[in-house]
Amino acid sequence: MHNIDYKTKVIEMKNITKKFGKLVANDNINLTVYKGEVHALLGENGAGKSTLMNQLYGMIEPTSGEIYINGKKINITNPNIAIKNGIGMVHQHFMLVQPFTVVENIILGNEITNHGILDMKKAKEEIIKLSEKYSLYVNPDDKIQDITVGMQQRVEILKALYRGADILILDEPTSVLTPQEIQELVHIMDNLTKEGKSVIIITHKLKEIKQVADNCTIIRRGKPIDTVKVDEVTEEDLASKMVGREVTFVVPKEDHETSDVVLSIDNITVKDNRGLIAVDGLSLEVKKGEILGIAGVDGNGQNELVEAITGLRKIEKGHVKVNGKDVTNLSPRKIIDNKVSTIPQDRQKVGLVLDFTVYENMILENFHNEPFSKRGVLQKDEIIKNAKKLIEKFDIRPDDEKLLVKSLSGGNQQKVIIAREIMNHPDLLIATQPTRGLDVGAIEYVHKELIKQRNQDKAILLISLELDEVMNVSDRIAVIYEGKINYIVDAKEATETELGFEMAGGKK
Amino acid sequence: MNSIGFILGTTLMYSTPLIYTSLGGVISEKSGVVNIGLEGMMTMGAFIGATVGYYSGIWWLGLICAGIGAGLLALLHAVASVTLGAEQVVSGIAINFLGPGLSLFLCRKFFDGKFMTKSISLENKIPKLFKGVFPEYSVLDNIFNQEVTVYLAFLLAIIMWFVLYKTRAGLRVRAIGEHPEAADTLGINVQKVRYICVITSGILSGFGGAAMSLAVASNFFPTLISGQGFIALAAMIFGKYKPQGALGACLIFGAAQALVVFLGGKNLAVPLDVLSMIPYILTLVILMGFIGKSVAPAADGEPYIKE
Amino acid sequence: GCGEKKTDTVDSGTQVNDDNGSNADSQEDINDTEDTDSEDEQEDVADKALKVSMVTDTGGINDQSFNQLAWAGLEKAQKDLGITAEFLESTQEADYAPNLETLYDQDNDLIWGIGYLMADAVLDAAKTNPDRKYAIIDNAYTEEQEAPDNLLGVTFSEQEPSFLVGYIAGKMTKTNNVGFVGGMEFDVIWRFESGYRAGVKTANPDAEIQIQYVNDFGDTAKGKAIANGMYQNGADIIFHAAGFSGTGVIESAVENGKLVIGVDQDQKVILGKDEIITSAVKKVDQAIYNVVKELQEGKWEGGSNINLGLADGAVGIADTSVDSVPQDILDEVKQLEQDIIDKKITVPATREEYDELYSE
Amino acid sequence: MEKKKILSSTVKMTLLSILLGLIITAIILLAAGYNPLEIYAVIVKGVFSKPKYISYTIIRATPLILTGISVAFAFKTGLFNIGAEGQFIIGTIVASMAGYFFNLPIVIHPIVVMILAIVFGGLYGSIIGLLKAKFGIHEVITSIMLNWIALYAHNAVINIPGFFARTNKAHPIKESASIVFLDRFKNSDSGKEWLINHQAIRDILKSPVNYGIIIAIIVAVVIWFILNKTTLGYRLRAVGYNKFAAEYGGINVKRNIVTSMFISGSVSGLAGALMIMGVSKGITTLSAMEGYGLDGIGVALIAGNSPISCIFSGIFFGALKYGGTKIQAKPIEAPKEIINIMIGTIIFFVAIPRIVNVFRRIRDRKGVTE
Ligand SMILES: Nc1ncnc2c1ncn2[C@@H]1O[C@H](COP(=O)(O)OP(=O)(O)OP(=O)(O)O)[C@@H](O)[C@H]1O
Ligand SMILES: Nc1ncnc2c1ncn2[C@@H]1O[C@H](COP(=O)(O)OP(=O)(O)OP(=O)(O)O)[C@@H](O)[C@H]1O
Ligand SMILES: [Mg+2]
Ligand SMILES: [Mg+2]
Repeated sequence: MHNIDYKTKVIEMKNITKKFGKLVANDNINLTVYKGEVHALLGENGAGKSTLMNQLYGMIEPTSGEIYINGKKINITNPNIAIKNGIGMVHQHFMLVQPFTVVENIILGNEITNHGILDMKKAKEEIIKLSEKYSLYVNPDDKIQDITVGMQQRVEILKALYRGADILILDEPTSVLTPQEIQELVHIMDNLTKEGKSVIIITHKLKEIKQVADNCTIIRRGKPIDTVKVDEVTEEDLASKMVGREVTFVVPKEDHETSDVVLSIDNITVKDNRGLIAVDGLSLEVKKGEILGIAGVDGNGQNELVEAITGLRKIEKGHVKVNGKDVTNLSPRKIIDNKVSTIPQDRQKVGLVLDFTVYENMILENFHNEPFSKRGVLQKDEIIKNAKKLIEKFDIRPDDEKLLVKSLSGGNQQKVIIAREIMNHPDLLIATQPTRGLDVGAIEYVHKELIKQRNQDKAILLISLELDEVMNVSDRIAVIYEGKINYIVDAKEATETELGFEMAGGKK
Repeated sequence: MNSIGFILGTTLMYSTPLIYTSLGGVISEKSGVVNIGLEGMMTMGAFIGATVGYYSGIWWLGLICAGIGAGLLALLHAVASVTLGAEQVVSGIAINFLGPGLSLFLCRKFFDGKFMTKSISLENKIPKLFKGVFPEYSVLDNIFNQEVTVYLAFLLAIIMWFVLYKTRAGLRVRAIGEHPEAADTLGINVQKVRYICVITSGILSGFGGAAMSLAVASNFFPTLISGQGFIALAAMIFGKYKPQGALGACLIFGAAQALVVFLGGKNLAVPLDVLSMIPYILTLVILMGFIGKSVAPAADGEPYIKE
Repeated sequence: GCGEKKTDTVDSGTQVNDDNGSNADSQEDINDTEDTDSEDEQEDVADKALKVSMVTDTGGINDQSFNQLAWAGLEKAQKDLGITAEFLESTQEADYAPNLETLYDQDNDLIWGIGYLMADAVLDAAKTNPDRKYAIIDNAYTEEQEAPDNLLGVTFSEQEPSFLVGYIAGKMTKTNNVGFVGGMEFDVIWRFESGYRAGVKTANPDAEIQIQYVNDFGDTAKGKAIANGMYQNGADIIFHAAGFSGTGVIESAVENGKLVIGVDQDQKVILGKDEIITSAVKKVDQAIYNVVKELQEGKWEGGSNINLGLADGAVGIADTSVDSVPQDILDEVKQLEQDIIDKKITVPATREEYDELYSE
Repeated sequence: MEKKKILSSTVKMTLLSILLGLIITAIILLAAGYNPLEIYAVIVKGVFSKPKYISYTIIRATPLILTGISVAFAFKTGLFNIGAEGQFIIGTIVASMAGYFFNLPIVIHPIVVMILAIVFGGLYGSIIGLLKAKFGIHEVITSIMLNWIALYAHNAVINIPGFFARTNKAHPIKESASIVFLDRFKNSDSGKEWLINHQAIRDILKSPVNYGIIIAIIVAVVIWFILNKTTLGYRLRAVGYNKFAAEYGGINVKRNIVTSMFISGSVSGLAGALMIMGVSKGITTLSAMEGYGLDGIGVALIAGNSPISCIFSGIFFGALKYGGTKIQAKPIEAPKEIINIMIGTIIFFVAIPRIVNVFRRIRDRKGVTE
């Protein structure tokens, strides 16, 4: 695939062990990366991938083990040392300063100055040059908070390249990108390897590994399982090595009868935080017993749409009805009371109170209802009983309802939300990016659960940036572009090309 | 009397100590460390300034020592909140008990059991610029014949604005206040920068205190800094955590106080207590009417500790 | 009372400066007067030394005003009369009663409360502890709040020294314009104001008097700003009765090169500022000293109030006045003093009385 | 099991902080030439050696417990109430007026006064909440401004004709509004006579022992109950921890901010009322803030923002403040500022839960090298 120089080991991590207290996050892991190679790291949530890479980048120090860069043993105690040795890293959670501009973010820590005074003009020129060289187009003066996640990703990569990185670590770079953006990223990686640079990529998406990586190291619960040549294995092989069991990728889904309209959106207009129109005369219907998937590139009004339906954002024009009742601009409370449940996009910021226990989070919308409260007093026994039931039913681990939610893994946090939302017996379930950042095992679980709900005659609105997810799970697919829906298709008739074309705003 | 000149001159007198302290608040919070201990640091500065000023007879030495003393108090806050990951509000409140406590305790040690330092003579106080340059009590005299510290306060506000928004150091400070981890991944020493900022914050608060005890007054006593540190804190938030904003907020507050003094001399039928409320009510009204939401740096108050 | 003399201690300034803590110069008078018999008394009572103590109000022990003076008086008594003295400072109103009680438990024979704000607390303590003696500075108990036999209220005629300094101001002003800065508005400060205004008008009927209150005893900046304004408006002498806010008034005088009049004690001695031409002195120290001394001699006027004025030598103008005030004016002041003592002149103690006596 | 362990560990942490605070203060005292043991002994004796000292300590602690709870409650709901001072002052004004102007029977009168103080303290607090909810004004600014406004309002109210009694004093409350224990009895002639013959009881009753502490304890329990056991508490805590999640969960965040500040303010207002009805009996001109609010913050912080712990931390604070005044007396004659230094140092250590980790790390490191 790529032009790999198997004689030059740019990275050698030897017998790396990292302990957090009693937890062994990395257990004697070896990793070798060659010049010009794209090397994938694969593993379930919490397997220890990010931890391993953070050690390579000097964010944390290994408990034991050695790291060689270009054959030389280096003690990487802080990111400066990593940067000096040509390592760049794009973190799973972007390390961007939101109110700063693109340029400011890129030059930070490596500023172009004149006696300590910033030379922004020169910096801008350099960045434009760099972005042209690698076809990573950005607008240097945009603020990070105003640009799409895909754009932010580019900024992150530029940050590394700006520092002259020869080895680029990408921690789950594609989990927030559109199919088009992913393709662009693949090109970028190809370009980089052509220059003799090496890339380590962490991803849960096996398809991508197949497409872009040369070799793949698989980690399970901190232990190294195998390193394989990607050409020589199938996706199924990779998945079973990773999880330790067989995994189904496409959730089996029988046809199901739809009936009454549950959600009806009629020509609504919604503004975003900056006061610009984000949802622009959008109309939509979701019926009982169907999953309507909304595909679209991030930033086309998806968030605003969900917030408008759930009462968190004002609807300027138009109407939303649930079960025939007008709920336009009602309070979130009232909308919840109309049997609408939501799995929010940002589970930590919006979906959970991280400092509450699991059982407290389980009643976030229901705390004031019987049997959880009587006359304003919480009924702890009932609340705990409820939590225990849900923990068992949704297989939340560890099965201790008294733990603070923040101590749970991402996947289990997501399960808490799903359990809670389904417990509310909604007529309409809105699922926004329900599998973001989850591993294949967890994704499988969520998809099954969505289909189960649909089979129980719920109406489900699925909003996802993952085209595969939308295509696998939905009964009908709508494409949102610039706040409008111009294209709705039966999932069985949908093709990736066509959807991709519509997502980019293509006209028929 | 020329009212405008008087009001402006009084405004400057009132605002100056607040400006220093408020700027101190800005620099600390910009780097992500909440500093509610401004009051304590200011008191410490006022005490040390007056004491050193009295014993040495050199105002600038007093000023510098005030900065150092309050800076040391700030160092405590930095150790707690930067190195030890303390709750910053809590540590700041501790400083507010410690600052006045230590100042008065030491004052009694140095001044025969008294909590009042001895008065400094006019020549040894912070000098006024343009003394005698303009006709006495003219508008220009009222406005410009002010202590060095008044000019220095404005200068510092400009310098801080420049440093924060135009230099490498400022970019890093702001980045750390918004997203310390991002700065860390780029090889910036978050802890070090935060230490520098918090200590600078103490130094500036110390200057604020000394501007009070070496310029407005000529000695230190318990009520000299009673609540001004908190007013400076409020001004810092009012000014949206920006040096230029803090400067403006302090000036507004000072102007309101000047107005009270001015109106107090006018034999109005308004009870004194009602008159005295004006600056505080005015501040709230201005905030309600004109100033948008003040948003703190994203990582303000959050300890950043690796591992 | 004691101490007819007031002008004979010219030299006290320098001595006082290096004295620790108790530096109101009036105590030097006492020293002069009592020197001879105090020593043998000390020996006499050594075995049953009187224990006297005081509780400050929230102003604290160095308030530059009555608390500080009161303690100076007790220290003097300690030195001269061989009593033991101690004090407790209050931080909050809520401290008064417990502090009084603590001193009770320390077996004090006489316990002073300093300041009108302590009136209720001291009255309560006196009622519950009839076995001890209590006294208070700056409060006179009325019929409404009748004082028991073990309680003595001591007040001063602040208007009298204020009248004298007002007269000096009226004579010395070159601009025919003087000022008064008060701390907070209530009757004690009004006495200062009324007396001062009367004095100014007596000396100089044409003089303009600017009056402004800080509404705070601790706001130096505001005191200074007000004084700045007054000087700008043409005043060349200001009298303050404003505690630490007055420090700002004095600061303003120094910076403006104008004159100022201090209060309570000889502030020129305390602050060392030559711009302080005189001070309206209220000899709390001496009053306390006298009460203690009388008690030691077995005299006690409890159950009543005593009001001390010029006639008792308990108020007056500062000794350092001679440095700044021309002798002829001082002579006139001396005469006025006598006239007041002889009741030839009535000094208004309230604004109403002032208006009655001095309105044109 | 789990819960208990956590509780006892925070208590241990606090005790450790207090110990460290005392040690550091001792070092400062030594350096300044005092004997710390002597000073600490005076404080301990000054608080415990007589029953009446204990009652003074409790009287001193009562308002601090309440302003502590007030601040702690706000903290728990994500708000920083530096405005307790102002709300306390409002409570004293309202109590003083209602106590004087109303003619009500005993028992009823104090209850009415308390209710009014709770309502007005609460309303004053909710201004802070309202300005935050409606205009986004930071509660710290509003609190600071309102404290000063309350101070001046307090002084202005004293001068209202009919309410003004004499210099700097408003009329005291009627006897019916007093919550002082056996107030009427101990001031009656027969009572006095009886007490003369019963010195021990007389000694205790000399201090204004009042029902305030009982009310403070009830409030602590009620606030604890509200926070942890009611839907209201759930709402408020949810907003405190994560307002986005709360909003998403259907909770009206703005309304909650106002509610929370109302409750917080009402507790401080009540503190003011108890002060009037139990101790001072009427308002007196304030020349400066008395610091009940700032002390309340200290109490809350030492209590780790738990309302129940505020009882203990308030009493601890009260003991330091009351016992601390005694170090000024003979034979020690030490400055009372030591108490603030001590409190500051203790709070400083409370701020650093990781101090234990630091110790542990040092120990571990030693373990490794050995
Ligand atoms: N700083 C830390 N302190 C304690 N535990 C940690 C820390 N960082 C990571 N862990 C734990 O180490 C384990 C590995 O985490 P890591 O982030 O490396 O997983 P990952 O493989 O990147 O998972 P994901 O796919 O969810 O990103 C997890 O159990 C995590 O909770
Ligand atoms: N801050 C708030 N935000 C959103 N809804 C609220 C808020 N406060 C009260 N409500 C809602 O208003 C209604 C009545 O409020 P109240 O506080 O009496 O509820 P409750 O006692 O907890 O529950 P219930 O009314 O079922 O007894 C409830 O539906 C409650 O959920
Ligand atoms: Mg990861
Ligand atoms: Mg209810």
